[in-house]
Amino acid sequence: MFVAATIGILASMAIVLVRALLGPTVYDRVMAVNIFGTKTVLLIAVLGFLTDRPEFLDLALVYALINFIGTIAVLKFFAFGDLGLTRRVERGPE
Amino acid sequence: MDDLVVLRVGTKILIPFILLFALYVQFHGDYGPGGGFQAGVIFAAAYVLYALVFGIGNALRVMPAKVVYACGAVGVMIFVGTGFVTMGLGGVFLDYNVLAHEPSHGQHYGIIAVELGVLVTVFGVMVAIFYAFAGRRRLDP
Amino acid sequence: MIETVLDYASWASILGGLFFMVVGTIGVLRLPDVFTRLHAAGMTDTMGAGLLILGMSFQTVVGIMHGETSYWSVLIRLVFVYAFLMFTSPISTHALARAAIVSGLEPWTNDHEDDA
Amino acid sequence: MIEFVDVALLVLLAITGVTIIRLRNLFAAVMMAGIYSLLSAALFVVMDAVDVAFTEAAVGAGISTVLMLGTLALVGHQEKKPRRPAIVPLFVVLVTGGILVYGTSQMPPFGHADNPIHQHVAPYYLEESEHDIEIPNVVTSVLSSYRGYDTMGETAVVFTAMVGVLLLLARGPLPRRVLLGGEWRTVRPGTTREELRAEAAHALDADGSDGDGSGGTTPGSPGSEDIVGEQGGKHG
Repeated sequence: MFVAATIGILASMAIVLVRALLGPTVYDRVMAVNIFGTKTVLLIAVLGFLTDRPEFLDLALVYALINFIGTIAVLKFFAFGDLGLTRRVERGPE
Repeated sequence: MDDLVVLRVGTKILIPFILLFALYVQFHGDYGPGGGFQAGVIFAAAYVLYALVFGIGNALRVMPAKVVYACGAVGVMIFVGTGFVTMGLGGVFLDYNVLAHEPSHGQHYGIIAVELGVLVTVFGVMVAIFYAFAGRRRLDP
Repeated sequence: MIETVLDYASWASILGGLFFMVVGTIGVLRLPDVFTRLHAAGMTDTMGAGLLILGMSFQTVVGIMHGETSYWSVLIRLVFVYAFLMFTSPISTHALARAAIVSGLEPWTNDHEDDA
Repeated sequence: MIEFVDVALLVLLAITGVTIIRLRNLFAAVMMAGIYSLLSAALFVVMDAVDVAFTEAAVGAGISTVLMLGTLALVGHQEKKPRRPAIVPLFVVLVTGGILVYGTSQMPPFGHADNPIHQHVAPYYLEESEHDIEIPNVVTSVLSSYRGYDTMGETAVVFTAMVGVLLLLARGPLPRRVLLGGEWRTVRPGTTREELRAEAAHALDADGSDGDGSGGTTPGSPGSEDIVGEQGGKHG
């Protein structure tokens, strides 16, 4: 059963990777990274069960908790052109 | 980012969990995967998340750049200081056995102190690098 | 008896989760623009991940019934993983759609295309 | 089954790596690097190196994307096309790669029990850490206790990395006197770089970045929040 789950997750990882390679816009790639993160969480969990040592779920927890920080950084990057600002600042007279 | 309510509320809810998880990683490092470095990076990630969503100005008000730089140095000092304490107690440098009556307890204390030093250094360094990158506006258009 | 039921339930959940995951992924590959693809991605995040984790939780319950006490911590972690995924995945989807809108990407519509 | 997972992950990893090289859009390359990090973390889990995987997960998911995006905000996100194909670097890379591949033929087989790495101190650590240190995770006991000196050096290296980045990038407090528009002038405490730059724009065509660079990491004057220069948003 977990073999089937592993193969299924790996196959969908490959499909998502194709989307990341094709991705006409950068947002497709960001989304691909996002889905890839979820799939890695699941793959790590399933692999733990497959090898009969499901104690490695801490790793899945890390990804589940902090994998979205990158996406928020992307939003800041595009919305404000800078990671530090909270509102768009026009360029100074220069 | 005043109009992004979803981000602000979600971040507010999640940051305590991330910090708590970092502490878990730090103190569970003796029993499972994890340790000072990973915990420091997760701490820094939580802080960077705060800075991203609420603006680096607020983040600097929470923890000014000087404090962050100091963190980077203090961690190394904790690590080296542990070594000197063990020397003062009659052992060799970083020989934790002398820290308590029972050698294995001494090892526990020593490892906790050392990992704390690593955590503080890594947190300080990661946040300092983030400040350095994010606080620097591009000069040429 | 109840272990057999749990085993079958876990089979069913994992297969259902795989179904949703693969379908969502194919949607990510084939749908026409970012926003529609985000919709498909959300399906893998909620139903796919949720059902897979549910199936694994059934397995841990079976393990606990067999007397493996260490599986309690696994069960707790699975619940936490699911809870955090439920929190972070909508946030990141929101952030991503927002970034795409802000940068001026037009959502795809079916108005002036007859073949699609 | 594990071998299959290994091979599948490695194939995906190779595809991702080649794509990162071929992409000219640096932003897309950063995103592919995120996928690379996820894949390698999964690979470390398959190979039982859970502590390494944990580090990769924490750094790759939490920090590295943010830092790379910060870099892109500074340098722009399109790589320039090379003017001519790089023949000599290709030759060097091919020769080095060939030597490395040849070298692997002499290496002991992966995971074999008689390998030199399993012969000297590793058995001692594995067997004795149980009652020397009395904590279950051998990785932690090796890192912090048996190899404490190494970890101390690594911590110092991390600290040195911070010092290096700050020397290169950080904008510390403004120095007391700056060269502005061709003349030295004393800076009032609390002046931001943007104000100075606006003044410089009124003066000669000197670029207002004269005040940067010096100052370094020394804290001391009250201007250190001007690393951001966003308070008040006076450009609006």
